[in-house]
Amino acid sequence: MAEFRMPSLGADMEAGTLVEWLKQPGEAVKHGDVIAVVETQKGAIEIEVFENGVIEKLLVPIGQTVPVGTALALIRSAGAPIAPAPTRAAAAAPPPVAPAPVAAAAPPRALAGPPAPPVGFKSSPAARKFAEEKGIDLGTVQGSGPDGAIVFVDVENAWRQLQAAPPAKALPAAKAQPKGIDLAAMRNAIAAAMARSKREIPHYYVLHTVDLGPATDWLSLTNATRPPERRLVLGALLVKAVALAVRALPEFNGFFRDGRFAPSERVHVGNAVALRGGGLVAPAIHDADRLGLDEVMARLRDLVNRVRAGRYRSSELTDPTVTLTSLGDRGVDALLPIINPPQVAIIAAGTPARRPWLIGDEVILRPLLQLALAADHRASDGHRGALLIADIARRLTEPKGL
Amino acid sequence: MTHDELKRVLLEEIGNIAPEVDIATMHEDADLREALDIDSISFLNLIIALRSRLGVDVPEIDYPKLRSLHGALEYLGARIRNY
Amino acid sequence: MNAAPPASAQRVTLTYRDAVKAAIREALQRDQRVFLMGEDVGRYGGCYAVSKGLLDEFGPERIRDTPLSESGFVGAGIGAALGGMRPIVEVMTVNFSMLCLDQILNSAATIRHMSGGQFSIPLVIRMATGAGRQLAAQHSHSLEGWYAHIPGIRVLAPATLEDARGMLATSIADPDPVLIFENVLLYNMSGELAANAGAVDIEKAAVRRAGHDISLITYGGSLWKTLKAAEELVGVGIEAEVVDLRTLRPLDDATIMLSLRKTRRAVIVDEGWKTGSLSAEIMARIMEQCFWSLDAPIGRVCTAEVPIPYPKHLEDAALPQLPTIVAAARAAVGR
Amino acid sequence: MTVTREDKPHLTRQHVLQLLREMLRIRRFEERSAELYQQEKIRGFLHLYIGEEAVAVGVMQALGPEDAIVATYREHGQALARGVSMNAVMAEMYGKQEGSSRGRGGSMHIFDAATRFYGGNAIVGGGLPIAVGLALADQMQRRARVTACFFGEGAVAEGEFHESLNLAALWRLPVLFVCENNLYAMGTALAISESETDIHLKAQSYRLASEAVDGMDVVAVEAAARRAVAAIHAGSGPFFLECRTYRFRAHSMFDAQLYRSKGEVEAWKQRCPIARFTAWGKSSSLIHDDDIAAMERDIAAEVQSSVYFAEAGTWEPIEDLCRDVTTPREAR
Repeated sequence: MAEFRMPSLGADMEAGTLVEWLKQPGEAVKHGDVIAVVETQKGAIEIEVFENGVIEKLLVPIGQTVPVGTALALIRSAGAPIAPAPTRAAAAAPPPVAPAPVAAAAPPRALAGPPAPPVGFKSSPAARKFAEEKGIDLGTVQGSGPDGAIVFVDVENAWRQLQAAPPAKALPAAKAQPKGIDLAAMRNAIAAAMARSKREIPHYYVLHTVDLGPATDWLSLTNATRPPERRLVLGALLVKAVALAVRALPEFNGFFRDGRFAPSERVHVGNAVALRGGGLVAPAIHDADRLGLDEVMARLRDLVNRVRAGRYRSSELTDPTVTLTSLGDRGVDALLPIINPPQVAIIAAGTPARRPWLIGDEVILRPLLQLALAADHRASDGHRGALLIADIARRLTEPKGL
Repeated sequence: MTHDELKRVLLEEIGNIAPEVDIATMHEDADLREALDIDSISFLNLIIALRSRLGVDVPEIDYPKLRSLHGALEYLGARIRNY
Repeated sequence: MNAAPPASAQRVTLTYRDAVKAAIREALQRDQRVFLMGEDVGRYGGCYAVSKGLLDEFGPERIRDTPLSESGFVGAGIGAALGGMRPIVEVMTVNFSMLCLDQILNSAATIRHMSGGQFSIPLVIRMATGAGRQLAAQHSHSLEGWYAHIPGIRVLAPATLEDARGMLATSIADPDPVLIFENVLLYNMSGELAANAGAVDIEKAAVRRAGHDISLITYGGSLWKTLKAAEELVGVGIEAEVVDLRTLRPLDDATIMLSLRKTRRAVIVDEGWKTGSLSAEIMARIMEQCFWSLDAPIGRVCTAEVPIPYPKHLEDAALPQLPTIVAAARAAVGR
Repeated sequence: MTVTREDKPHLTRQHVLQLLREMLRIRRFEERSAELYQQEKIRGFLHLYIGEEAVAVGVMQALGPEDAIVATYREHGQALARGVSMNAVMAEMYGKQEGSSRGRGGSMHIFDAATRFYGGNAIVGGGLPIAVGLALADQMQRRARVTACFFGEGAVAEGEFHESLNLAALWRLPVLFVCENNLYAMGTALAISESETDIHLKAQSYRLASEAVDGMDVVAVEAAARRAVAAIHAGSGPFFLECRTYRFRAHSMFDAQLYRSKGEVEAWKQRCPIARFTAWGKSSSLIHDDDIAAMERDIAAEVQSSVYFAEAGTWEPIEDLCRDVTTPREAR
């Protein structure tokens, strides 16, 4: 029997609140399946299971906040013997009653069970009133209160979710916020991480200008024959170029922890995504070095869309081995980024712009892009940094090889 | 489809990619990408959505024509059947 | 809210008993019309030693020992108040106050009304309340909720040193009868108080701890258990707000409802019995005023429906305790 | 006890006529009240004092305006004798806001600050501790005032009676306890409720100076009250005056009087304080028939005018329902 535990999704995470079980006891799960949604200070995050097996029991009820490392569920490994199913009577039996006034009785609520039937579910007055005001069907809301009752915050979350991903026919209300993202908490998290980075990491910076002509030409040509769904954006090329470059220069790919740098065998490129309304997160595209460009593009789009809806997976947030940040749509020339610890490098791209450029002896207008590398001097030196950024630039001039 | 219907669809789709923006008060000639603060991927999402709702395929080369609300309405209007 | 002393104020360490005594002494010094009357308040020094030493300072006329005639001396307090005095009458315990309930209910609380507003009764009645000292079933009850039922009187439950020190002066200034209930377990409670602490308001409930998950509403001796429970609840991720009622009549609905609208859940901790009680009254008001803001049924932690038994373990089991408060709060939040 | 000349009533023609007038006012007022009760103008309980007028009128002669009165639910007589206006008392019984207690009290709860009239207490024995407190306030503030506390013999069985007598005697407080012994606590005769029926002896056991007096003789009551008040002023502490009297009417309006015989009532009526005093006055040539006729005329007019006053009175608006429960903030 394996325990599925509250993962640590970030250096600053101490606890998480379980907001949704996506799998129920008896359901088969396999490595990589998303089985739960956890609320953190960075928002609601889908968490994956790393076992193959069958969910035996859910240990933590919805709505409960538990420290990192707390067992959330028991998973019976594939092939392990089946525990006797609890009888209905046993399941329904009240918890043993301790001498009433002196013992701290466990909170009397079912931990988990089959989905509540559509009629007869409990909902609080506050939840009902809010649901009525917002036109939300309580039957579609998962309860997190005592005995699984739907409480105010459940309806509020449902409403936020609707706001973040409105049905095609409805005009969304103004000032919508993605589900479960607490911008103030996120701001605090960013503040803590960046302050730590600037305090602890000796940054050095390497700047370089790239002629994007070959890349943009190639993109135009490629996209001209594709329907919009399959079109590529420059960001996808950048992800792939960075992934390949750090694979070649591994001192920029990995984590500096406990006083030493540990390079990563795999390349997970974190993409800084600004949230509408403020804040940002940098979830990863896993194994970006091994994905084709179309696949990178599909992952990138999916990631951006999910981030803006407030839903991303735990592993996407915790395990980028290097980060890419691009302000390419905001018209700035360049930016000098701050490393997201415990990573050791971050690459920033400015806005491609047509500027004079020397080719041979001729000055001609070319679309130019300014790249900046910020790297941890404890893990690498400027010379290697220069090699890295040159390598990225070279790969961008040969887009067919990406 | 009337001009008003087209405008409604366009505004809905813009609302989907920039839910917090009050589109009703947006100037018709404003630069959408500026006014809405959207990036290339969001813009691509808009192009994809317009294709599925209106059947209009906007090639990359025409993206600049959709820079303003006014321009987008004109561009899309000209390409919709039954308009 | 409590009048905060200036930040520069010097602080002194004292007990709740000392704070009450200091308040009485100050009242006696300030106003010649004030006198203290009750059983054993003088030569004995007060059943709970609150008035010890005051006889020597103020003499037997103003620190007036009475015979065991609760109705007689409480009625005399009413008459003296009518006659222009500002009496502080001490009734040894709330259980004994049943003997003068007639005077409190039928005279003190009614004369202003019966006289069409011609006569007010500026009377303060102090009494000890509460269990926890193995005094069994005739010295341990918490009947202040009964008094809170009665229009025409004000009912106070000072839980803190500030309130023990400051509520008396405001009560004496009040033109109508005020009953002050002092929980016996608080008399020995020691703490720091501004040397210049003085009168506090007797209108408002106080939020003693801010939180957003649940409102724990309490007063008097239960405040400290409830605050401890709130600290314990942090361990399970519950941030409880603790509301100290301070004034049991008239109830400060505004503060209670403000808290409820924020937390949407409440547990009431009251050392009285449940049936027909102050806790029931508060629940009813929450239903009346906050029903549509609620996320869970209101919980109650009260004294078991039994006369307070003598043996320690049974007395403890009868009373609201830390684990029961924590359990009730967790049940309401569902954690 | 030594009684000085000044403590005795001066039975001048003027004083005699005054005593008669005050007793007659009470009698005629209450007769009209009984009528108005049956017309449903007055509701609630109505306890009539008819037959006992000499007690209130006699005792009041000994009191000054600075003294205080605490009375019972049978207090129309005391209120009128004390000088509370008949209009205010009648309007109070009507429940009109022009009444002495804004109509909030009714027949049983007449209060009047101007004459230091502290009710109107309908808890048997409930007024005694309050009287003790009023006297305590006077003593502590060194004021030479007396608090007269009226109560029936039924109150003697209450604990508050004993507590109050003890406290008053213990602290030597200036209280004049006036026990109106009319022999029945509602329907329970003194003999079947008390082991010792000689009530003033109970007071003596608390070391109170006490005296029993014929409560049907206004002069005797006045004389006794003057002696008592003089003693109190002399600093000898409280005084207990038992006035032996009889109520001619039922306890309240709805009382079949099964507990006493018509013969007994008739026998007491022969001792009617008004009739006796009138006869004595006439025989002493202090009262003449035309005095009585003029007095009756005036009193009838006063009673009628109090009825007009009460009829013309106004009902307190319901919006004011909760006033006078506690002191309004702005009045503090």
